[in-house]
Amino acid sequence: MAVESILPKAQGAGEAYSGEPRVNDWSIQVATANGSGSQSANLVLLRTIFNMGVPVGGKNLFPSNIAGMPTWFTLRAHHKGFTGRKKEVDLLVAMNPETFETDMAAQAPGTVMLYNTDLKVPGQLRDDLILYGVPFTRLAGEVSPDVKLKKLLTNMVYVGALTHLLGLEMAEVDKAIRRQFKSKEKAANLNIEAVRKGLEYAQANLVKRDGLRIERMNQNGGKIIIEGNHAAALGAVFNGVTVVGWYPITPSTSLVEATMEYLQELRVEPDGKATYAVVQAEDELAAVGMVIGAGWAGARAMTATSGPGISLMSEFAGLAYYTEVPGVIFNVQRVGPSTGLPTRTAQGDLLSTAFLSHGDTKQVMLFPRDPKEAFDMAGSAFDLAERLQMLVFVMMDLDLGMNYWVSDAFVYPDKPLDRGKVLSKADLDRIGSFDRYLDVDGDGIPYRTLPGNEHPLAAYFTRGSGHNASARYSEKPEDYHYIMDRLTHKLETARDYVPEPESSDAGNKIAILAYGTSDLAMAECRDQLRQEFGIEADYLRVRAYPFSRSVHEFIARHDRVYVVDQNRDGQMRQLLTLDLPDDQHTKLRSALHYDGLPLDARSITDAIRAQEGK
Amino acid sequence: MAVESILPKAQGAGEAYSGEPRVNDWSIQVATANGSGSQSANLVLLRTIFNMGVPVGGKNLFPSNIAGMPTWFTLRAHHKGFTGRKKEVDLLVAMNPETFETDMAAQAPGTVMLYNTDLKVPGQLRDDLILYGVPFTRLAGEVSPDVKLKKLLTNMVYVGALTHLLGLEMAEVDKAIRRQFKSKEKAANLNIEAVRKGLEYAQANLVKRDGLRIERMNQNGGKIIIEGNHAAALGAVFNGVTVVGWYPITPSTSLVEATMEYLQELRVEPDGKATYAVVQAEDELAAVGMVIGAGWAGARAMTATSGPGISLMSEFAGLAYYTEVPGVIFNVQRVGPSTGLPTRTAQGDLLSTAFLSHGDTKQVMLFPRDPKEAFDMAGSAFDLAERLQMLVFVMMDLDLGMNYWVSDAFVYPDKPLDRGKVLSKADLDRIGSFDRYLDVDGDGIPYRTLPGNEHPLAAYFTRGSGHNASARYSEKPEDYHYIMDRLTHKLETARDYVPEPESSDAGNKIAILAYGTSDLAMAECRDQLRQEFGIEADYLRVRAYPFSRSVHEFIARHDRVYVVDQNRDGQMRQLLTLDLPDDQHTKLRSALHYDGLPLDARSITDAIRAQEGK
Amino acid sequence: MAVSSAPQTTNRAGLSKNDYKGAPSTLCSGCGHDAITSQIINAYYNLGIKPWEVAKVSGIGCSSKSPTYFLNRAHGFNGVHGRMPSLATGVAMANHKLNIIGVSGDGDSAAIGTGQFVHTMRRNTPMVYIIANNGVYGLTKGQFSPTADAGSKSKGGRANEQRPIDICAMAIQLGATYVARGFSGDPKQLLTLIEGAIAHKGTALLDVISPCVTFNNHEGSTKSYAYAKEHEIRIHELDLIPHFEPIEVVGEFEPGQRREVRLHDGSFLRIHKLEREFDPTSRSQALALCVQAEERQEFLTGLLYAETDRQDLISGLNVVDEPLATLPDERVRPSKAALDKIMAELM
Amino acid sequence: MAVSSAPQTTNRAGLSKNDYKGAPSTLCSGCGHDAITSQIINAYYNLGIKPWEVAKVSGIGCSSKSPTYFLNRAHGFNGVHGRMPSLATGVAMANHKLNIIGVSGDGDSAAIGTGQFVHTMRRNTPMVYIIANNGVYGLTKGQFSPTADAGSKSKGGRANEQRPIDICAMAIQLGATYVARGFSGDPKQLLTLIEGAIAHKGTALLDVISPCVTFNNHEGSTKSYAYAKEHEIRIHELDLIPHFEPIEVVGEFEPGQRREVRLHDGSFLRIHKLEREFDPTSRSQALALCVQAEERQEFLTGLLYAETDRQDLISGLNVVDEPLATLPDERVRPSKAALDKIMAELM
Ligand SMILES: Cc1ncc(C[n+]2csc(CCOP(=O)(O)OP(=O)(O)O)c2C)c(N)n1
Ligand SMILES: Cc1ncc(C[n+]2csc(CCOP(=O)(O)OP(=O)(O)O)c2C)c(N)n1
Ligand code: SF4
Ligand code: SF4
Ligand SMILES: [Mg+2]
Ligand SMILES: [Mg+2]
Repeated sequence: MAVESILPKAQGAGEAYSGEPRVNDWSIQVATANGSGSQSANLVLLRTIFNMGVPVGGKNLFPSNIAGMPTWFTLRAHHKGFTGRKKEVDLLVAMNPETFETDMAAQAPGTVMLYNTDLKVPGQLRDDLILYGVPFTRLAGEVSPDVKLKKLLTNMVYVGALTHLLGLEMAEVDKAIRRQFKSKEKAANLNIEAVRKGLEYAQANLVKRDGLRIERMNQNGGKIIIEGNHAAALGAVFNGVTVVGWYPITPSTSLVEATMEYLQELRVEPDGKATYAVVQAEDELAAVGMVIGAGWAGARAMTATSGPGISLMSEFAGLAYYTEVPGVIFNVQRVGPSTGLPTRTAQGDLLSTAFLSHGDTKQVMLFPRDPKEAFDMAGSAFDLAERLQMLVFVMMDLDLGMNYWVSDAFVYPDKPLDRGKVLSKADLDRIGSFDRYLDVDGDGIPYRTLPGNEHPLAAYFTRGSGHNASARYSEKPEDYHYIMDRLTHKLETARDYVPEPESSDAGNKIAILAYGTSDLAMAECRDQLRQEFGIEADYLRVRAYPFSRSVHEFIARHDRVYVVDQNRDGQMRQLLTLDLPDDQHTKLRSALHYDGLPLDARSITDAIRAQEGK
Repeated sequence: MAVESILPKAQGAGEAYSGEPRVNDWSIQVATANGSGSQSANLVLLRTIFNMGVPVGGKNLFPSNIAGMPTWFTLRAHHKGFTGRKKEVDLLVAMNPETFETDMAAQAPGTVMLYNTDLKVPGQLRDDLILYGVPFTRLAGEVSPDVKLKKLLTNMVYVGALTHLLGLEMAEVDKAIRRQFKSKEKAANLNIEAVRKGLEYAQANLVKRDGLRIERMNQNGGKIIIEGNHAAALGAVFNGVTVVGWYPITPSTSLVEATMEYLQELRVEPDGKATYAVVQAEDELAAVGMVIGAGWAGARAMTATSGPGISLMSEFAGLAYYTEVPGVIFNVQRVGPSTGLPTRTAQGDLLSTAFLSHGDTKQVMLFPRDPKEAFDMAGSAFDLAERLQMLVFVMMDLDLGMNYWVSDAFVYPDKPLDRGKVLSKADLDRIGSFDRYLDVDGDGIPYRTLPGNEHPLAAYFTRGSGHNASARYSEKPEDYHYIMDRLTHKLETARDYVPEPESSDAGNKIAILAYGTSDLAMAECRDQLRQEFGIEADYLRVRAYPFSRSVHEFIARHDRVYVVDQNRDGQMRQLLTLDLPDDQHTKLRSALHYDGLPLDARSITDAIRAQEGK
Repeated sequence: MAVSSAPQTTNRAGLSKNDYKGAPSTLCSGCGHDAITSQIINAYYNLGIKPWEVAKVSGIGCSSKSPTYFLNRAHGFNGVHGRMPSLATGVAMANHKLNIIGVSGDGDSAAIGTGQFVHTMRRNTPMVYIIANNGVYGLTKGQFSPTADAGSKSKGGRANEQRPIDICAMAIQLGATYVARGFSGDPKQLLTLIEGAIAHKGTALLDVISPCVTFNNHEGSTKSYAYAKEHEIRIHELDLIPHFEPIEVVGEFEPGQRREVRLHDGSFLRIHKLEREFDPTSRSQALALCVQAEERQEFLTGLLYAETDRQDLISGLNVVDEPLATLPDERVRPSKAALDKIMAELM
Repeated sequence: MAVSSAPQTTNRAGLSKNDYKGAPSTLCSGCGHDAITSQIINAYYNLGIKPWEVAKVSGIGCSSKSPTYFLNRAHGFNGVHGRMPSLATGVAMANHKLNIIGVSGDGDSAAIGTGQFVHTMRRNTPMVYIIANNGVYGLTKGQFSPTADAGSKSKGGRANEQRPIDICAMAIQLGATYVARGFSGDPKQLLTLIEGAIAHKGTALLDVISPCVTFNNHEGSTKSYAYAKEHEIRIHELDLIPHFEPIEVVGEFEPGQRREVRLHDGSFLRIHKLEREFDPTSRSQALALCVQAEERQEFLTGLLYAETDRQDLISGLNVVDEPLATLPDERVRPSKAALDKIMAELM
C-alpha cells in the first residue's frame, strides 16, 4: 500500500499487544530534514525521559549542510544505564519523505514505525513492521495555519503520539516544553497544544501493538543535560582562560561560541570591563599563533579546532614544543582524512597530533569521555600546559562536543590554578641567576619569566632555532643534545602529572582498553560479552598521553588487551605499541569502529568475540 | 707561545717523521668563516684527491647565516672507501681566528695542525700537536695586493701547503683549479699562483713531521662528484617533470634552483618554448597546492622543501591522500624541531611525514642514500606517484643534498615513464563505464581521467569530503568504509611497487638496518665491529615506506636488528615496530645519532657494541 | 551575452543548455549562490564553450560547493579551505588549454585564503575567479567574515567592529586585470560580467554580493538581499558583444556616452556610461572610486577595472603550445647523449 | 626625536644608551637591517621607554634576526616564518601594557605572511610593525621577494617579471592607522618615523627600504643602496615633538607650509611640506600618491598616512586595566555560586 493511500483508520489497527512489556530498554530514531526545526521536539523528548529518572542518551546524525538534507536523531533509554548508540532501532519516527523508503527498508522485522500519513511518498508499507500512522501535518495545521509554524509544530505532534505509545508523563512533557521555550510563553503554549493534538489523536486511534514502555525511575538525581562543547567552555571559563584566538570549524565552533557567551556572562567586572580577550582570527595558523604569543606572555590561552585546523597548526605546534610555551588546544575530532565527513564523529587524529610537527616533536593529549570530564579536563589542560610549558591537546570528538549528554553535575574546582614555574622579579632577586632552558629541578621542566619583568636577569630571547640552556642561539651538538634530551625527560615527567587512567580490574585475563567517548558503550559491551559469550573482561580507560605508568602496569597484568579505537588504523593501539615494552606488544588487539557514527556496543562486542573465537 | 709571536722559522721545525706513513687514510678539517670563499679551495682539494683515484668525501659544516660565522669543511680520504665523516681530525687547517682556540683545544694529542701565522690570536699553541705555521695572508698578498682578492687567495695558499705535506700531485691541483674556474683563465692563474706560493713556502720551510700521505689509486673510474640536490634535480628533469611550484628553504633551495637550471638547458624546444613551468609560490601551502592542482590535471609535478614546509603542507597532503592525486615532494631534511638547526643534517621527519595530516592518513616515502640514488629515485618517485595516485616523499637530508659526493655516474633511464591508470577518451569508448574510485583491478588502485577529456563519462568531481566509488558526495558509512579500506589495500599494493631494500645477509644473528645517508658510514661501522669487537653483522638498507615484504623477511631471519636513525626518537625503528608482526618487535634496537653532524661510523659502532655488551 | 539573439535550443558548439547544468543544488533555497550558478551556466552556454574544456576549482564553504551545480561535463576539484587559487594555478600550469573557473567565498578568499588570493591577483593567473560574497561564513553558521561592513549586524544582533576588506579594491591594487562587482539579484548584469570574465585572458576577479538567506538576510545587515537590492548602484550599463557575433550598429546613445573594452578573444564589452565619469581602464580612477564608495558606504556594481594588454602568468612562462600534462615521453625526457655529456663534465 | 637637545648620558628614564643595546649583530657587514636596528635603539632611548616594558617579536629571515640586536632587556620572540603578527596579537591580548615591536622582512610579511599582515592591518593591533624591505629573500640567498620591482635585476642578471606589492599602499588600503616609508640610508628621517610609530596607538607600519648588500646591491637592482640613495624623494621633512618636551617656537617656515599630527601619547609629528601638496591624514590622497609613485617608479619616503582617532584592537576588546596574563585567580575564576546556578539550570 502506498503511503499516500493509507487511511487514518488503518494506522493503529490490529491486535493489542499482549506480550511482556519492554520497559526502559529501547531506542528511537527520528528521521527528519535538517533545518526543519525537529531539534526542539527531540530535546523535549530527551528531557521528558530524563525527568522521569530513566537513563537516556540522544545523538544527532546530521549532514554537512545547512538545510534540507536528511537528519536523524537517535535516542536510547536503558534502565541499566546503557545509553550509547544501539545499532538496532526499536521505534522509527519517519518524518522525512526523502528517506522514507530507505529508513523503512533498513529496519528489522517487528520494528515499530510511527509515520506521517500526510507525506507524499510512493511505494509500499512493509507489513512485517508494527505501523502507526498519524496525520502529523494536518494535526499541526489545526494548531496553526501559518506555513512556517506548521512545519515546526509537526515535530511536536510526534512527541504527542510517542507520549501515548511509550507512556510518557504529559506533565513532564509540559515541563520540558516550558523549559525549552523559556520566556517565550506563547510559543510554549502552541507547542504544548501540538503535543496534545498528537496525544489525543493517538489515544483515539492507535491500538498499542508493541511492548515498548517507559516507567519512572530515579537515576538522574544530580545529573544535568549538556553538550560536551558547552562543558569544555565552562571548564575554560572557570579555570582562568583569558585569551582565545579561534577560527570557526565544525564541530568545534560551538565550543568557542559557548565560551564567548559564558565569558560575557561570568567574566565581566562591575565596571563593564572584561577579564578576557577573544579574537576571531583569519585562519587556524593565526589562531594558534595568538595562543602561543599569549601563552608566552603569561596568559592562559586557548583555541578550538578540528582535524584540518590541527594540520594547519602543525608548524606552530613544533615551535611551541621547542620553545616551551604553554597553550590549550581543543581538538573536536571529526571524520578525516581531509575534509572527510565534517559532521560525523571519529577519534582519528591521535597519531597526527601526537607527532604534530616535523623533527622529533611530541605533544600531550587528554581524552575526556563525557561533559563532566570535558569540564574537568579543560581545567587540567590549562594547569598541565603551564606546568609543562607545552601545548595540551584536549581530544574531544563530535559525538561528545555536539550531542546532548546526560552527565554528572560539575564540581567547582577549588584548587588554585597551577601557573607553573614562573619567576617574578622577587624570585630573581632571591635566586640571583636565571637560565631559561636549564633543568634546575631534575624534572626536565625549566623556569621561565614573563615579558614586563624588570629584573635585569629576566629578559631572554625565545627562538625556534637551536638554543642552549641560557636561551642563547647555538648550533653546538652538545647544546642541541641537552635541550632535546631534557625535552624527552620532561615528557617522562608528564606521566606523573597527567590524569591517571580509570580501571576496573577483577583479575581477568582479558581486558578492554578504551578512551574518550568510546567509554559510553563499554559497560554495555562488557555486559554483552559476559551475558552472551561468557567472556569476563577487565577495563581500563586511558585519559592522557603520554601514558601514566599505571597503563603499563594494567596491560602487564593481562594476557590480551582489546584496544577500542574509533578510527581505521587503530591509532591508540599504535601509540601503546610505541610506548610499551616490546614484549607486551603481542597482547594488544584492535577493536575498531570507523564509519562516522557514534560507537555502539555491539560492534565492539562482535570484534572481540570474533577474535576470542566465539 | 701566542700565535702572534710565532716566527716563521719555528713553524716547521722539529724532527722529520720516521714512522710508518699513513697512506690514504686520514681526515682533514678546514676551519674558516662563511662567506670567506674557502669553498673553492676545499673543492679543489676534494677534486685533486678524487682525480688521484683515492676514495674521498667532503662535508661542509656551516652556520645558518650569510657571512662571517665559523664554518668547517671536513674531508675524509680512505683506501677502503670509508669516506663518511670521522670524529677524529687528523689534520686541522686553522684559518679562522674566531674559533682558533676552540678548534685547537678540541684535537687529540698528535693531531697535525696547519695554521695561519698571520692571524692575530691570543693564547698559547699546544705543544702536543704537530704544528705547521705558514704566513698564509702574507703569501696571498704577494699574489695580489687587492684586499678582497687576497682574502680569497689565502685559502688557495693552504691548498699549496697541503700539496707539499700530503704529497698531492701539483698537476692534478692545477687541473682541478682550471676546472673550478672554467672559462675564467685569469682567476685560475691567480689561484694557481697562490697554490704555488704555499707549496714553495712549505717545501722551503716545513719539515714533514707526520705520516699522513696520499698515494695514487684507481678507485674513481666512472665516478662523478655532485651534490645530492643536483642529482635529484637531474632525476626530475630526465623523468618528465613538467610543473614545479616551490618556496625557498634551506637545504632544499638548491634542489629547485638546479632543477630550473637543468630545465632551461635541457627542456627548451628549438622554437624557444619550454616543456615545463616553474612558479615560485608565496609559501609552501601554495607550492604544494600547485603540485596537487597540476597532478590532478595530469602533469608530473614536484616541489622541494624541508621540515617547516612539510608541516605547512600537512592539510594539503591529506587532501591528496583522500582524493588520490599524484605529486612528488622532496623533503631535504634538516634538524628540527621547529626552525631547529637549518644548516645541519638529520633524518627527523619520518614519523611526521608518514602520518602527515589528520584522520588516518598515510604517506609514501623513499630514502635515497647518495646522488646516484637521488637521481634514480626522483624517477621512481614520479612513476610511483602516478601509479599509486599518491604523493611520494623523497626523504633526502642536508648531508646528501648540499654536500659534494663522489658517486657512481647516473644511468640513463630507458624504461618509459609510468603514467599510471589514466583513461583516455578511446579507453572510455571501449570500456563504456567509469567509476573514479572503484577498485577494478583488485589492487586498490582506481582509474582516473584528466580534465579536458571530452568523453561524456569522463568528467568527475574530486573532493576532500566523503565520496563513494563513483566520486559522488556521500556520508554513508558503507561508502566511507569502502574508500578507506581500499586506500589501506592500495598501501599494501605499494609494497610491491616501491624500491626493494638492499641487503647483505651472511646468515649472522645480528643485523644492522639503516637508510638514506647513514649508509655511507655503515661499511666502516661493520668493519669496526668485526675488527675491533669480533661482531659480525648483516646489513639491510631500507629504501622505501611502506616497507617491502623483504624487509619483514630479513628481520625475521635475525635475532637482533640495530636500527640506525639520525634522530632522537628512533623514528625508523618506530615505523618498523608499527609494521612488523608483534612478535618481532623485541628484535629491534636503536642506534641513534642526532647532533646535526653527518653520521660517523664510530657513533654507531659504539652504540651497538655497548648494547652487545662489548 | 545580454544582447542575445532569439531563443535557440543549441548553441554554436551544438550543445543544449542541459549540457551545461550540474547536479541539483543542496544549498538553502533562495541562497544567492544558486543565482550565480545559473548565470555561470548561461554564460558558458552563450559563449559556446565546450564544458569539457573547462576545469572547475573551489575551496570550502557553501559557495565553494557551487561547482557541483554547473557544468557536469567539466572536471571539478573541491579542494581545501582558502587554497583554491593554488590548485587553479597548478591546473593552469599543467594544461593551459583549459578554461579555469574558480568559485570561492568571502571567508574562503578574504580570511584563510588571503595570501593565495593576493598572490594570484599579482600573478595574473588566467582564470575566472568568482567570490560569492555574503559577508558571513555560511557553512559554519553565520560568523562575520572579513568583508562584513563595519556596523553591519549579525543575526544575533551584534555589530561588526572590524573595517571590511574591499575585495575589488585589493584586487585592483594588486594587479588583477579584470575586476568587477556584481550582485546575485541583478542577473542580467551578472551574466555580462561573467561572459566578459570568460573572454578575458588573465585573472578576472568577480566579487558578487550573494546574500546568505539563512544567516545574513536580516534587518541591519548590509549584505541582505533587501539592502543590496535597494542600494545597488550600477556604475554603467554593459553589453558583451561576443567575437562570433557581427557587431550591430546601435544608435541610441549620445556620442561620448559609450565606450568599448576589447577582450582577448575578440569579444568586447560595450559600456554605456551612467551617472559617473569613470574610465575602467584607469587603475587610479578605479581605486579612487573604491575609496570613495567605502567612505560614502555605496554599493557599486559593474566593471571596475580592465587591463587587457598585460601578459598573464602562463604567457610569461613561455610554454609549448600543447598541454604540459600530456606531452609524450620524448619531449619531456632529454636524450641519453645529454645525460652522458653532463656525466662527463662531472667526472 | 630629530630635534634633540644637548648630548646626555642618560634619558628621562635614567637609563643609558647601553641599556637599549642588544647582542652584536651577526648580519653581513653593511646590511641595511643593522642601520634600522640603530635607529630602533635611538628611538626607544630618546623616548625614554623602559626596555623591559617592550616585547620584541619577529618572523624568520635576516631581518627577523634583528630583535636580538637591540633592547637586550626586553623579552623577544623569534617565531616562525611569516607569523610574527599573530604572535604579536597574542602578546597584546595577554598584556596590553607592553609596547610591542615586530620586525619582519619583505619575504616574511609579503610572501608567506601575507594573510597575517593583511589582517593585522585591518584589526589595528597596537604595535610598531617594521618591515625591513630589501626586495629579496636574504637568508635563503637572494630569490626575488614579492616587493621586487618589475624589471629589477637579480644578482644573476635575471629580470623580475612580477608586479611588485606596495606594502604601504596595501596597509593604507586595509586600514592601518600609521603608515610610513623609510630608508635605512636616511637615518634621521627613519628615527623620526620610528619615534612617531612608537608614540602612535594602533598598528604603525613602517616599510623601510633596507638594502641587502650581499644579494641585492648590484647595478640593475632598484633596491640597491646606490639606487635608493639616488632616487629617494622625501615627501616632507618631519620632526617629532615628544610629549615630555616643551614645544619650541620655530619661525622659519612660511605659514601653510607646516602642519602637525597629534599622536596618542601627546607627542606630535611636525610636518614641513616639501614639493607636493599632500595631506597624510587623507586615505584617498595617500592611496593616490602610492598609485602615482608606482606609475612613475618613484621612491617616496615619509609619513604616508596617519589616522589617530581610530580605536585599536585592544581598546575595542574593552579589557580590564591590568594585564590579563597575570590577573589573580579570583578575578579569572567565577564563584562557586555561579557554577551552582548554571548546574541548577541544566538539571
Ligand atoms: C582549514 C579549515 N578551517 C575551517 C573550516 C570550516 N569552514 C568551512 S566553510 C568555512 C567558511 C566559509 O565561508 P565562505 O567562504 O564565506 O563561504 P559561504 O559558506 O559563506 O558561502 C569555514 C570556516 C574548514 N573547512 N577548513
Ligand atoms: C616555513 C618556512 N619556509 C621557508 C623558510 C626559509 N626562509 C627563511 S628566511 C626566508 C625569506 C626571508 O626573506 P625576508 O623576510 O625578506 O628576510 P631577509 O632575509 O630578506 O631580511 C625563507 C624563505 C622558513 N624558515 N620557513
Ligand atoms: S547557509 Fe547561507 S550561504 Fe549557505 S547555502 Fe544557506 S543561504 Fe547559502
Ligand atoms: S644576506 Fe642580505 S639581508 Fe641578509 S644579512 Fe646579508 S646583507 Fe643583510
Ligand atoms: Mg561567505
Ligand atoms: Mg627580504
